[in-house]
Amino acid sequence: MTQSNRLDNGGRIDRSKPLTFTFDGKQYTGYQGDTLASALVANGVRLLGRSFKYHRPRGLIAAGSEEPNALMQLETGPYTEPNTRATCVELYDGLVASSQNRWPSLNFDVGGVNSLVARFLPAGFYYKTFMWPASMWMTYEKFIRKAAGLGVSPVENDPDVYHGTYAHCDVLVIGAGPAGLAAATMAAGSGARVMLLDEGSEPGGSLLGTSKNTAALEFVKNSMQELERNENVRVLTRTTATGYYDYNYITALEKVTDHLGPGNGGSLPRQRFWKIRAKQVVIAAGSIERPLVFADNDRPGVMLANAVGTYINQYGALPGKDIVVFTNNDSAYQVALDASDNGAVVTVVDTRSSVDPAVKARLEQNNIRLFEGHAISSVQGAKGVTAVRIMELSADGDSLQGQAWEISCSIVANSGGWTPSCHMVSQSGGKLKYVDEIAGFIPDDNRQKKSCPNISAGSCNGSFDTDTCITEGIKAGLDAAQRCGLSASAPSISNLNVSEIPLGDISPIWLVPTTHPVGEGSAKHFHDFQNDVTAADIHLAAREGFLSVEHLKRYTTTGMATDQGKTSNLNALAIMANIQGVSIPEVGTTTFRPPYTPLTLGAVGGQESRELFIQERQTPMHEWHVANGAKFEDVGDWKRAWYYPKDGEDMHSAVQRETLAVRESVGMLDASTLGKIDIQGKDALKLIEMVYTNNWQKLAIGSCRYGLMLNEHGMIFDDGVTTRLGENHYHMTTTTGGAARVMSWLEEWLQTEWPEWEVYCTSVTEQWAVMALNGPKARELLQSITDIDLDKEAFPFMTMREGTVAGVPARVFRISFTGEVSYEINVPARYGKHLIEALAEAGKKYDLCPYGTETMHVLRAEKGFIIVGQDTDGTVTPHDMDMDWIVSKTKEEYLGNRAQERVDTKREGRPQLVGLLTEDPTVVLPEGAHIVSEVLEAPPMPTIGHVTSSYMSPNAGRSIALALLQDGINRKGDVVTLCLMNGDVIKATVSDTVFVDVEGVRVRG
Amino acid sequence: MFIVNCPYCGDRDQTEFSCHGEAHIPRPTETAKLTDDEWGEYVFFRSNPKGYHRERWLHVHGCRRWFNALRHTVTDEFVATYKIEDPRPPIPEGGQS
Amino acid sequence: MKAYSLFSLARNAMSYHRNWQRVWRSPDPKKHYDVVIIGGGGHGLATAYYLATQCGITNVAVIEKGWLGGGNTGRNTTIVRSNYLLDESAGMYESAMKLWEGLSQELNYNVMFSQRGLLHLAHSVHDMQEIGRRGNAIHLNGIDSEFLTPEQVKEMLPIINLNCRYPVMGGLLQKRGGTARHDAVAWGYARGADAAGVDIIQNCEVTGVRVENNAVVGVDTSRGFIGAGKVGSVAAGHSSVIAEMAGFKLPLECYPLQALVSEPIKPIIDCVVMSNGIHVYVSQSDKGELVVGSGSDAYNSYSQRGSFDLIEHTVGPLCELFPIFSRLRMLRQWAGIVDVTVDRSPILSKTPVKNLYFNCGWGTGGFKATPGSGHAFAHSIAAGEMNEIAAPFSIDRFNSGALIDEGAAAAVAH
Amino acid sequence: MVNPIKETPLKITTLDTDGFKVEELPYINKINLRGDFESQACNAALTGLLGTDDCQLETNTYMHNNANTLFWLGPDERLLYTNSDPGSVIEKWCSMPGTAAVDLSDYYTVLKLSGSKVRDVIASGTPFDVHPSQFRVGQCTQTRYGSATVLMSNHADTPVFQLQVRWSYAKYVFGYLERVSNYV
Ligand SMILES: Cc1cc2nc3c(=O)[nH]c(=O)nc-3n(C[C@H](O)[C@H](O)[C@H](O)COP(=O)(O)OP(=O)(O)OC[C@H]3O[C@@H](n4cnc5c(N)ncnc54)[C@H](O)[C@@H]3O)c2cc1C
Ligand SMILES: NC(=O)c1ccc[n+]([C@@H]2O[C@H](COP(=O)([O-])OP(=O)(O)OC[C@H]3O[C@@H](n4cnc5c(N)ncnc54)[C@H](O)[C@@H]3O)[C@@H](O)[C@H]2O)c1
Ligand SMILES: Cc1cc2nc3c(=O)[nH]c(=O)nc-3n(C[C@H](O)[C@H](O)[C@H](O)COP(=O)(O)O)c2cc1C
Ligand SMILES: [Zn+2]
Repeated sequence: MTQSNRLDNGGRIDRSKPLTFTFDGKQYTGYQGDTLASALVANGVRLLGRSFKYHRPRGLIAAGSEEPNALMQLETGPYTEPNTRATCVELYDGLVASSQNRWPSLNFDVGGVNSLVARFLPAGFYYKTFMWPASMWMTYEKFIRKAAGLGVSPVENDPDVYHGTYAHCDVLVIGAGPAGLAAATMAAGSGARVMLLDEGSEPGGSLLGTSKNTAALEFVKNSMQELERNENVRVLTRTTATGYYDYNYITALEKVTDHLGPGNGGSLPRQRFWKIRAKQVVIAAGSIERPLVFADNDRPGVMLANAVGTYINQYGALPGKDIVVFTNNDSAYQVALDASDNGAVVTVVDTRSSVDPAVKARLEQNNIRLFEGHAISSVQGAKGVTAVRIMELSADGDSLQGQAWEISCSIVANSGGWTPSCHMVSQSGGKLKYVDEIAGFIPDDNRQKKSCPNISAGSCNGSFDTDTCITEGIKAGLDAAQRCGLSASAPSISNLNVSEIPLGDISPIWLVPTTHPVGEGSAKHFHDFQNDVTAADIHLAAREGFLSVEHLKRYTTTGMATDQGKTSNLNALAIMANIQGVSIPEVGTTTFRPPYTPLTLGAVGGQESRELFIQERQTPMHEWHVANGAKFEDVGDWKRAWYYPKDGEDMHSAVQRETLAVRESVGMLDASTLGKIDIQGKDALKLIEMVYTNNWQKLAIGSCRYGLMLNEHGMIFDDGVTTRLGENHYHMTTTTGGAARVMSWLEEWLQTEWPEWEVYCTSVTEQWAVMALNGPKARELLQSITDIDLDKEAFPFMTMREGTVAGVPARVFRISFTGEVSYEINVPARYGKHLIEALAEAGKKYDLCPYGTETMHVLRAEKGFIIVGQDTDGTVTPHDMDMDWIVSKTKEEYLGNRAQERVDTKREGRPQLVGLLTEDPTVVLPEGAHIVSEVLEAPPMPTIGHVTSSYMSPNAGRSIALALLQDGINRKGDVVTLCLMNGDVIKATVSDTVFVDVEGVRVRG
Repeated sequence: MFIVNCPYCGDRDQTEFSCHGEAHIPRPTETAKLTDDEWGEYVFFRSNPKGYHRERWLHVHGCRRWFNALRHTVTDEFVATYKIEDPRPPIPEGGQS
Repeated sequence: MKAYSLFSLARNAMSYHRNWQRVWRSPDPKKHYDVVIIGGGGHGLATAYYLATQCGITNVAVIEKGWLGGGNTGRNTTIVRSNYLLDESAGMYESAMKLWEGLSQELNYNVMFSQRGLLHLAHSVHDMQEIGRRGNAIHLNGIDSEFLTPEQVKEMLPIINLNCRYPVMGGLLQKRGGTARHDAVAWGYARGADAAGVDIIQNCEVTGVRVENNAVVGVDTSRGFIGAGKVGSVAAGHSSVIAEMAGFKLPLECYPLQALVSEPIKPIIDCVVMSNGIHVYVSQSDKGELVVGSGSDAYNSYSQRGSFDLIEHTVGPLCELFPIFSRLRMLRQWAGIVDVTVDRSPILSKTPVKNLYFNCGWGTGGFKATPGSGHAFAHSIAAGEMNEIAAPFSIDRFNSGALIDEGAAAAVAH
Repeated sequence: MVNPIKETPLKITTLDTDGFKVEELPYINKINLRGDFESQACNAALTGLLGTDDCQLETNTYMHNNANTLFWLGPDERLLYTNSDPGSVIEKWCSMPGTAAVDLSDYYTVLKLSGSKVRDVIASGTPFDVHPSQFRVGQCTQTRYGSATVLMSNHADTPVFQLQVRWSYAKYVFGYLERVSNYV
């Protein structure tokens, strides 16, 4: 396959390295150094896609990341990627691309009928219709959704990996064109740590696309050599600065291996996401050429002038042999010359009535025809330009006159001027100002925060000739370094004299008239190509009162496509300004938001994925649980053993077995995850008295006590046992999920409210591995491996002893969450595994049964012990829990005290914790089931409470439940009714909350 | 993404910190004497200014110290950070709150 | 008001759309209105609409400091549901849901209310208990709710990764839940209110609340003083600022809440997914973008921008739950200023100042309430007393302790 | 007494690749010390423990002498690595008024990172700047690595860093280091 539009010489492609690729199933060849777009240009392919709404045929517009049209579905299977801009895809061998948003084929697209009814589909038409009958919307919507969208999502998991990293520098330079290169070299020369980022595959920016560019390339090479020599410099190509956040925090996406093709990256990540903190930022992001808005300006072959130049000069591909250059400024003249030098027949149509004679003279040398004061009135050729008609512009530019001339051509290279890339400045919070000389916005109040200013240099600052760009870059680099306290002297750089014609006198023409009033002929004037928004839509929006630029954007969707209006925004504002008869800055811009170009989700979130997605915390005994067949439950970040099914057991039978075993012989539970806090200092007691509801004054050294913590709303927020270890020394335990919260709670009060108190809190959660032994045989078992005297007089309930267990130092707490004789054995974490193994070994004689959290829940429910977060929910007071016994009547202050006295917290009839016994003892109520005050035919039914915990209790020999029931304590003995979701109605008796060993003798046994 | 100046550790990335709302709201003493309204005021009602705000931060991934900050809630810019026991730095010229 | 219809669309096409009317007028403010509503968001406009169409008060102005709908109404993730746990919330949100169900027709404006189903995921035993309770409560409140097994979840959402870090253990589905087109809601109410005689005054900032003898008499604005018999403040993120003008504090604080959209793609996800366990809130708009809710920063801010760290911690979980999204791209991120109360429930209330009413505190989840809130607030303002639906949401609850704490009860956002 | 097991519950302990090496440091006693470190008494007590004259630490630095290392954790908080018996250290320390001490020997896993890639691997997980000009030998800091709080210290220009982390996060941090070391 020959590359029909490839030039024999020139460009930065490597003609010795041909690459094959396919587009819509057809094979083509390009070269190393091509983009997918330039390779398609070289092959003369103009029709590349269908538009979003009208399904109009579309081709390339640009050569850079501003491309609105040429969106491709790249690759297939797990590597597929929708909406890829062909201009940003570097060609690799075997690349597979297809067009999007068309069916059945690009050439024949059924959706193209939209184009025929386009008249009925003005901006926002969907707000005005599809309303009848109401029930039909969901059906209409299905079709609308199918028709909308662009490419398709992959449906297989992404095989690639991503890397994210932080970076720091003194000076960050965004853009490696002449301005950026100059800035970076200057800053680096001053000794600054410098980072230089550029989207392109190589540094140089616009210089790469200029003609006769030896001097320019020399400049790029020299600058790069200097930068590469400097170890304080990091140059990142293929790297787009995507976001500019507070305090000079800049994010950037580096495409590390995309250009190698899928699966060819070796061990390297596909992309890398940079999070950069810079002391100073120099923005040298260049500018983007603006299309002219004229009739049917979306036909394939209508391109930005500068893109045509870039394809010729950088890629050695001539987009077409007959080119009409359509412009309102001088910069496109260079493109005309370059095209003509490369063998194209070129005609220039300039909207200005008189063009600078010096510029004109250069055209004459090349025999290029020039039409001054003319404009394109129509474009011929639906799937590709075949000709244009031009007419004379009236003096006011508002209408066309005279006779139409037809010029046949395959390419229209148009330029409406240049828009400085102010995205980064604007994202940083900087203000913009409108400058008539360039008909565009440039940075104004050029600073983010007082403390983190940034500097714009080069064409993003509105300077459109290379030598000025370099001068500005030098100054910006030196200034930035200086603000970091570094300095160097400016070098003398001789002018590059790059072959280019600067903007000249631009005469803005925001909407090129046609023979019909806008919106009334068959022609369409597009300003936003990707979202198919036309000048007529702006007129409609204005007519209907969507005058604010933000309304305009949202009503017409202009600027909301994947290009975010890089080529269209200013045109839209200007057209709106004209309609309203106000200036462009009065209309104002919409808000620039990150990212600058769309950002791969995997790159942002991909590093902390899979096993690095939220740490999985395991106890020191984890391996033992695994080896013994445990199923695990997620509690906070922790993996806790949930139950230990034996062969063929389901959860229910395992839990029933474990629950019985604990009360019959002995069971062991890994309790290492409970939060533990060491509290010391002479005011430690004061703190404890403040954070718990009960009295702690009389707690003896070596004794333990249960406590409830309230927040200042008076609601229970954690509970646990605290033990007095010494005169001013306590060991507090918290719930597993509450550990960090409680620690922070204590510190907050201590540091902010009572800084003069002498109390030190230290988390010791991971210092200790904890096994809880529970059951009638617990004492005997433990005694067989400890030197602590476990005699019940010597070591009574609610005390702690130190000694050794299984030969290792241990603190043993005689506390119980099961109502059985129970020991919580704490050993330094490194002995955790040893401890569980020793217990298992010694336990063989005693039918020791390992049990998990589920059994623990049943056991505690049998005793009516609450679980904070299950039986309470953050709206529950101690009184609601029927726990008045734990609330001190004598303490003057503790956290949450006052709140309990409020009108509503004191009111009668609040939900209170009770037991529920179903009429049929085999029926286990679903947790969350509600108690109704009255059974009605169908909901709604008034409810008076709900089940918080519910289990089959083998020890009670029946089902048991805990519930929060309005005025529950007074209702004990009543029969209440529960209505389940499936319609079942269940009766249950309100009972006490203790179901087993009501007298509580076992625990002291 | 702010840089927060921990009065102990110096400038650090925002993600090392957590913010805990308005500062300088002392817990009332003798709470039993307060009316429900006074108590509600203390627990729930906040000045929430559009402008300068004094607030509490915690260097949670660092020295675990709480400290106060004076920050503008429109520009999000910090004016100062200061230790709990330090005097309040003044609101910049022309500012209010 | 000229009605919209397929016919009118066709007729206007014939005249090249030259004859469409203004959707709302831009009148100069009058000297005095019976009711002035501060804030031209969805709630404020809905309030004005119902005042004019149902309460017989048409001498109403909506004062908006910027462009209408530009506050949180224009920047939310559009999730609509009514499956709330507590009776008070269920009352409010279900009344809204019923209005949503006929809203496009009522307003003659397609708000694209799409009842595509809303699925809450449960990732732990605790989550299962939470949805268990909520599912039952909702059901008995006469609101639709269904439990799904992980298999049923997979059937609805074939692209989900059930075995993510916190495996999906079940789901709670509200079939009537879904999304609506946020902008259309503001525009539709504005058009309706305007047609009923309400003056919508944009680019006019309220700078003071004038109080005489402890009663409100009007507002100072950037366009001068506007007298009012009654004033309703519906200023969302700026409610504390308005309250300060009137001399009191509110029990709320403002935080940035962020969201993002992906590039548009063909339909890939057909319901709204909410996972509180791993923090994923996602749906796909009719235009094709994935609309993704992020988190709120913990610092007070009126900047309408948040910290990037939250975006990372939104995208990470999204890719954990839906690994196939990893190669898709994020198109735009933004933030709103959400006014969050301690109990995460709104405030609809009389205030210490006579004839001054507040509707605020909707925080991260008030879009779904727009019609219900406007309806209840309009009737309450007209009556001078909060109506049955609004009454529980009074400011007094923060003193009495009668909080409506959905958050504490279930730790559910949005 | 069983043999004191000199290891933390971290199971995977080494990674040795081109340019990046992670080893778990041998078990050492770790004691959290609280008090007024400006005071004579504290300084004297530390001098006794460490065998160096002046034990005043600059913010975010550590000092090392004989097998002892003292890290700055906060204005009133230090962490001591020592082979001395924790019980007697704590007892001695707490005999001074206004102090506290807690044995955290088992609380942490300490990873030693070395090799040319170290700084890049660390930069992949922490927003703290570890450039040699910003974080020198002798400095330490608490910061985050991924979502874990770590105590990081710089021990040699070669470079050698230490990362101390609660052991329940050690596997996660180790996995993180391992993953990103492939990418830098
Ligand atoms: C990112 C994000 C995602 C969300 N997602 C959801 C969701 O999925 N579902 C859901 O139900 N809710 C969601 N919400 C919440 C929802 O957006 C809000 O609760 C709701 O839109 C509030 O509407 P409003 O009309 O009260 O406020 P707004 O729309 O904010 O309107 C308030 C108006 O008051 C104006 N105003 C303020 N001060 C003055 C003044 N001094 N003078 C004049 N005018 C003034 C403002 O300019 C603004 O237009 C989300 C919010 C955000 C930010
Ligand atoms: N003839 C004219 O009228 C005219 C008009 C405009 C520009 N120019 C020429 O263009 C050149 C402008 O020089 P310059 O240095 O200002 O700009 P440049 O266009 O040469 O370089 C800007 C660079 O920034 C990169 N970039 C932009 N945004 C980025 C981002 N977010 N992240 C990473 N990289 C990003 C681009 O890829 C590009 O390489 C000069 O040579 C000038 O003469 C000429
Ligand atoms: C539901 C929803 C969908 C959106 N879809 C898009 C979109 O497709 N393209 C786009 O550019 N912005 C989209 N946005 C974001 C808006 O452009 C804008 O960022 C947001 O309304 C906040 O306004 P601001 O960025 O001007 O502050 C969407 C916003 C919402 C709320
Ligand atoms: Zn600190």
